[in-house]
Amino acid sequence: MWLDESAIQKQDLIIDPPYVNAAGSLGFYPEASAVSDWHLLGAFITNPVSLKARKPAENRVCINFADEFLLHTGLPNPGFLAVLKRYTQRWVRSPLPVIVHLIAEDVKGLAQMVRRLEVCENIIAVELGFAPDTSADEAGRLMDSAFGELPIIISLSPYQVSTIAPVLVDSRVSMVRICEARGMLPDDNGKLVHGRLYGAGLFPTALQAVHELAAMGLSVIGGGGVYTNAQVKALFQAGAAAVSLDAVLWLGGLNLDMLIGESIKEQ
Amino acid sequence: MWLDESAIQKQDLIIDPPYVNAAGSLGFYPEASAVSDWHLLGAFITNPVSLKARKPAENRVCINFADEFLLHTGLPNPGFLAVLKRYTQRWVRSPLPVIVHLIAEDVKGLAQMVRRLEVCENIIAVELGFAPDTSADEAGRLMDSAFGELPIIISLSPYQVSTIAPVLVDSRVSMVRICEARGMLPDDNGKLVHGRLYGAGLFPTALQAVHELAAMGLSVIGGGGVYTNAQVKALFQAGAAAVSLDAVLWLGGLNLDMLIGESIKEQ
Amino acid sequence: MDACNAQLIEIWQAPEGNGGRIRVDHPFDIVPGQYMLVRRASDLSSLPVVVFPSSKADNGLITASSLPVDWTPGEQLSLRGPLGHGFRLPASARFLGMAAPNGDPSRLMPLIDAGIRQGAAVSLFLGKLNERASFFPLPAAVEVQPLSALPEALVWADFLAVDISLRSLSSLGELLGLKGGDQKLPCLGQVLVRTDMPCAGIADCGVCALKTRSGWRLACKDGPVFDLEELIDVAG
Amino acid sequence: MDACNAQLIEIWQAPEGNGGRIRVDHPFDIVPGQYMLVRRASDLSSLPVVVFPSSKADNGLITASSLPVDWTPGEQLSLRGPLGHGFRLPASARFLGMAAPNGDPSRLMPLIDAGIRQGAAVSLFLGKLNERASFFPLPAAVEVQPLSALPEALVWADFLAVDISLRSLSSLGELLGLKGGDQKLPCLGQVLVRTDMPCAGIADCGVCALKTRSGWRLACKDGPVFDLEELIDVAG
Ligand SMILES: Cc1cc2nc3c(=O)[nH]c(=O)nc-3n(C[C@H](O)[C@H](O)[C@H](O)COP(=O)(O)OP(=O)(O)OC[C@H]3O[C@@H](n4cnc5c(N)ncnc54)[C@H](O)[C@@H]3O)c2cc1C
Ligand SMILES: Cc1cc2nc3c(=O)[nH]c(=O)nc-3n(C[C@H](O)[C@H](O)[C@H](O)COP(=O)(O)OP(=O)(O)OC[C@H]3O[C@@H](n4cnc5c(N)ncnc54)[C@H](O)[C@@H]3O)c2cc1C
Ligand SMILES: Cc1cc2nc3c(=O)[nH]c(=O)nc-3n(C[C@H](O)[C@H](O)[C@H](O)COP(=O)(O)O)c2cc1C
Ligand SMILES: Cc1cc2nc3c(=O)[nH]c(=O)nc-3n(C[C@H](O)[C@H](O)[C@H](O)COP(=O)(O)O)c2cc1C
Ligand code: FES
Ligand code: FES
Repeated sequence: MWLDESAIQKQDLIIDPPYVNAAGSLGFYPEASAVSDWHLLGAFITNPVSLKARKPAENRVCINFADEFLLHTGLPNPGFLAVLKRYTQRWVRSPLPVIVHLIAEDVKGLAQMVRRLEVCENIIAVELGFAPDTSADEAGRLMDSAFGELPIIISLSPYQVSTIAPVLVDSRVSMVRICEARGMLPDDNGKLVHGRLYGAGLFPTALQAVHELAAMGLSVIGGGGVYTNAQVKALFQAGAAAVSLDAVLWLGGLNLDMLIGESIKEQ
Repeated sequence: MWLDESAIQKQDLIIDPPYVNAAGSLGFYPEASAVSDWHLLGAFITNPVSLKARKPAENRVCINFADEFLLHTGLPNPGFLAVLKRYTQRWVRSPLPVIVHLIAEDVKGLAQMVRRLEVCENIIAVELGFAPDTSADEAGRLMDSAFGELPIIISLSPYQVSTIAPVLVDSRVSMVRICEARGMLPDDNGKLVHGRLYGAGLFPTALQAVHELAAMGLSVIGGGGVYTNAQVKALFQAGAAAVSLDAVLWLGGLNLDMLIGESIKEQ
Repeated sequence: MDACNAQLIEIWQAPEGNGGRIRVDHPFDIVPGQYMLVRRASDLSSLPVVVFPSSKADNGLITASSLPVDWTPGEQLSLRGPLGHGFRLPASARFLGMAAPNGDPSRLMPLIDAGIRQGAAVSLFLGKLNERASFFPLPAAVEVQPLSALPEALVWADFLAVDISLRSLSSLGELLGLKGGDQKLPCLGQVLVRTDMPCAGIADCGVCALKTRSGWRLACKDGPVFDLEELIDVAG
Repeated sequence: MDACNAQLIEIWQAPEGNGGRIRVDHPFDIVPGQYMLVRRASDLSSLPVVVFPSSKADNGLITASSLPVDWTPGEQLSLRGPLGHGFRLPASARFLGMAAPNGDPSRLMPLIDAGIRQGAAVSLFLGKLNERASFFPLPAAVEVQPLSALPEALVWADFLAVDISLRSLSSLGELLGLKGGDQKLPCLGQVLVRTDMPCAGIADCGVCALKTRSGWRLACKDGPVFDLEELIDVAG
């Protein structure tokens, strides 16, 4: 029996400099005004894109709490084809290589989207996001349908690590990215709302997750609540291959060089 | 074939008033000076106890970060028999019924400890804690060895919910308690340290975990970063049967009545 | 102006949050209805706060009542803006109606001032009138009325400005006294839609999204001020 | 005293953190080496800060350099203590040696003052002497020497007080110039062990645990001051 090498080979994916924005942090394409020093990032990750359009969640909201905030949006997006139509040309002209984040709902839809992206210019990888309660088996099937010409990144919230990470070891997945944890808070009216969490308070669990994944031999993009250069360093020390930035990019007047420049120089 | 009823029956456990301290927050017995209004709590949970003595971790430390702090202690305790010797009489005289938290390491040792506690006075339940990477199968075996005359509470960090909670549904476990999440931070010298997390920043993920467990039909003691009456209310709203307090008990000069009294009155 | 330094000089309590006076180190022009993002320079990770100036002070601005209660005078701030699209008050407007259902007219104040400057008669319709009216100092020329009087008044107004929360937007028709089928607008007008704006457009996060006659729009980028007719038959 | 209100009146920068003057609303007595827990009244969830008074001021205390850098004068504080066991200075002691390896003598200041009051000669051995000596104002009667001079000086001292971190405790023997086998103590003495004390004894959390000749002890409850002989052959 002949061993089919491509079936187990990880596709190389190098992010250089080793910094990206988190999916959902900078929109669907690198808009010139959002960041002044694009050259400090190694790739641009798009907002999550689903096959069909998703409307904003009925009870969309941002709730501040302690050093964190919860965002409940429903991941609105115009759907895959509309996204392609609006942004393909902008991706081609992007100052950075582009990674498209796909909401992995079903095997067939996902495969369709990935095949279509393989023929787009300046796209270096596809990132997959799973629903919070996705099982390891489901995740495995979804991943399998996505493998093809483009390297695959899997985004996992810290809570999905114990369930899904074991499937990724010895798979063809190129990288894993730690994305936002999920949580729940009462809104102004006392109604409980679930959503994604942002802010410095998320960092310790993210760092722990990065450490675990790196120890499993996976190539990890670490992030979650990163606001200082000391945090960036700790992520690399925990074994991260690259670092992702999220809500820090919304602070305005940000000096990216101060945040990540020092670490770059030291490498 | 006769159905052995006791084999599937949950043992009733009522915590009234529905408040407890988290394991590790108030030591091994209710010391008079620690809390002035013990009558507001429905039970006292001991520090984690292991079969053999555990020394303090070599690099024990408390690291502050954002609205949180990480505690790495190694769960020091003098071992089960020494604990019994020192505290049995204090448990008998305790102003509150006592729940002993056992570090569940192996089936045999755990069974021994539980059998021994069954003959102690004023103990209303045993709480089990698992190592961070315990699988569902292991957890199930440990639980099985603990069932007997005392109701069993399982403590799970929010990260253990997706792995272990499914085993608890339709089991004889009486309650589940959400305990501290784990995380990692650099210490003063930049060395990465893992440990348990405390502080308000942990609340949103704890609340989400409570909601998930309650939706599975489990009876949940919710807690993690609770500092205000509004948080207590949100936990009950998410379906908690009782609420646990942790580092808020370390603030000193605390008026427990302000924190939980209002919720008690409303019930 | 990208981001500039500022300082919180003075604060006062207002029913919906603290108001304050901010000294800004940089000259700037802001249209009524545009917003600024403000944060404490010392805060590691808090989101910026959305601030609508209620008037311009010497070297700075007076904010509508939206400052966090733990900000104290003297704090160093970082300020960004102006952002978004503000009101376009027709130069010909002579009878202006202004409505603040939550009883706080401060976001409309710069527009009220502009109306008075161009010689228009200004009527202000306030929710919670009894509790709030005495709180906010208003120019003597402004006639204050309860919110319930708004529908009748719209007959004579030639421009209407409303400050309303995204959550209440669906009751905009009711507020103007439009019945179910009756979609005819009483007059021209614009609506300032108040909502969380965590990313202020940087991420297209969608928290501030609202449905308009032309489809989904973002308050942070396409608003926060929208034409009344864009909202009325969607929301009404 | 259980918990009482206090106010931060003044702060100053010190090499290892800010020092400050705190006004306390309640009379209290504190032995050198005992500690207080202080937190900002406005903080929701931060752990209290461990504070060792360096001297008593009118109606309050001067803290050793351990205040968080974001605390500003005027803050309302909540204060608890005194806690733990302080130094017991023998009334007969005439020659005192004091050692602060980290170069900050402020935790030893109340003991230095007490020594001078009872007519003893006080020598202070400071780490980082060149960088630090000029920073902390010391009574003229105190003789300041480099830390490396400590072993020789111990010959004449009749009481030794050391302020050392838990982390450095294992090098205590080396500090006193004791060789591997040589366990004979040069003189009587006590050691203030600095460590995190998150639960201050409420939880027996064990962060502050240290091994003594009599077994594991907690700095928060059984210390933070321990007899030298309890630590020396364990740590030395
Ligand atoms: C199948 C699936 C795939 C996902 N893939 C990604 C991903 O690729 N990247 C990513 O960042 N997040 C993904 N998520 C979503 C993620 O787990 C969180 O839901 C997300 O972070 C959005 O948080 P939110 O609270 O803003 O919105 P949501 O949690 O999405 O809430 C919006 C509302 O839509 C509902 N909803 C969510 N997903 C669906 C769905 N597929 N069909 C119908 N209703 C739905 C929710 O119950 C909620 O009421 C996925 C979710 C699902 C269900
Ligand atoms: C088998 C097992 C059972 C546990 N049960 C509980 C429990 O009942 N309740 C609870 O709150 N926490 C329990 N935990 C521990 C928990 O998951 C965390 O480790 C704990 O919260 C302590 O955090 P820490 O950082 O202070 O100390 P730890 O994480 O315990 O760190 C102390 C050091 O001891 C090591 N260590 C930890 N456990 C063991 C062990 N069993 N044998 C040898 N070395 C060990 C660690 O690697 C670390 O270096 C258990 C851990 C293990 C391994
Ligand atoms: C359709 C509508 C009608 C209202 N009518 C009145 C009113 O007659 N009197 C009043 O005091 N407030 C009135 N209000 C204001 C409400 O009492 C409430 O304060 C306001 O909507 C604040 O909500 P917000 O969170 O949307 O800003 C009205 C609000 C709406 C949306
Ligand atoms: C055994 C020992 C010997 C030391 N010798 C000196 C010394 O000779 N000169 C000096 O400036 N500091 C000396 N130090 C102080 C160290 O430079 C260091 O500042 C101090 O241990 C601070 O550490 P801490 O974190 O334990 O407080 C010594 C410290 C120890 C523990
Ligand atoms: S605030 Fe995020 S899109 Fe408007
Ligand atoms: S500080 Fe927790 S036991 Fe001493």
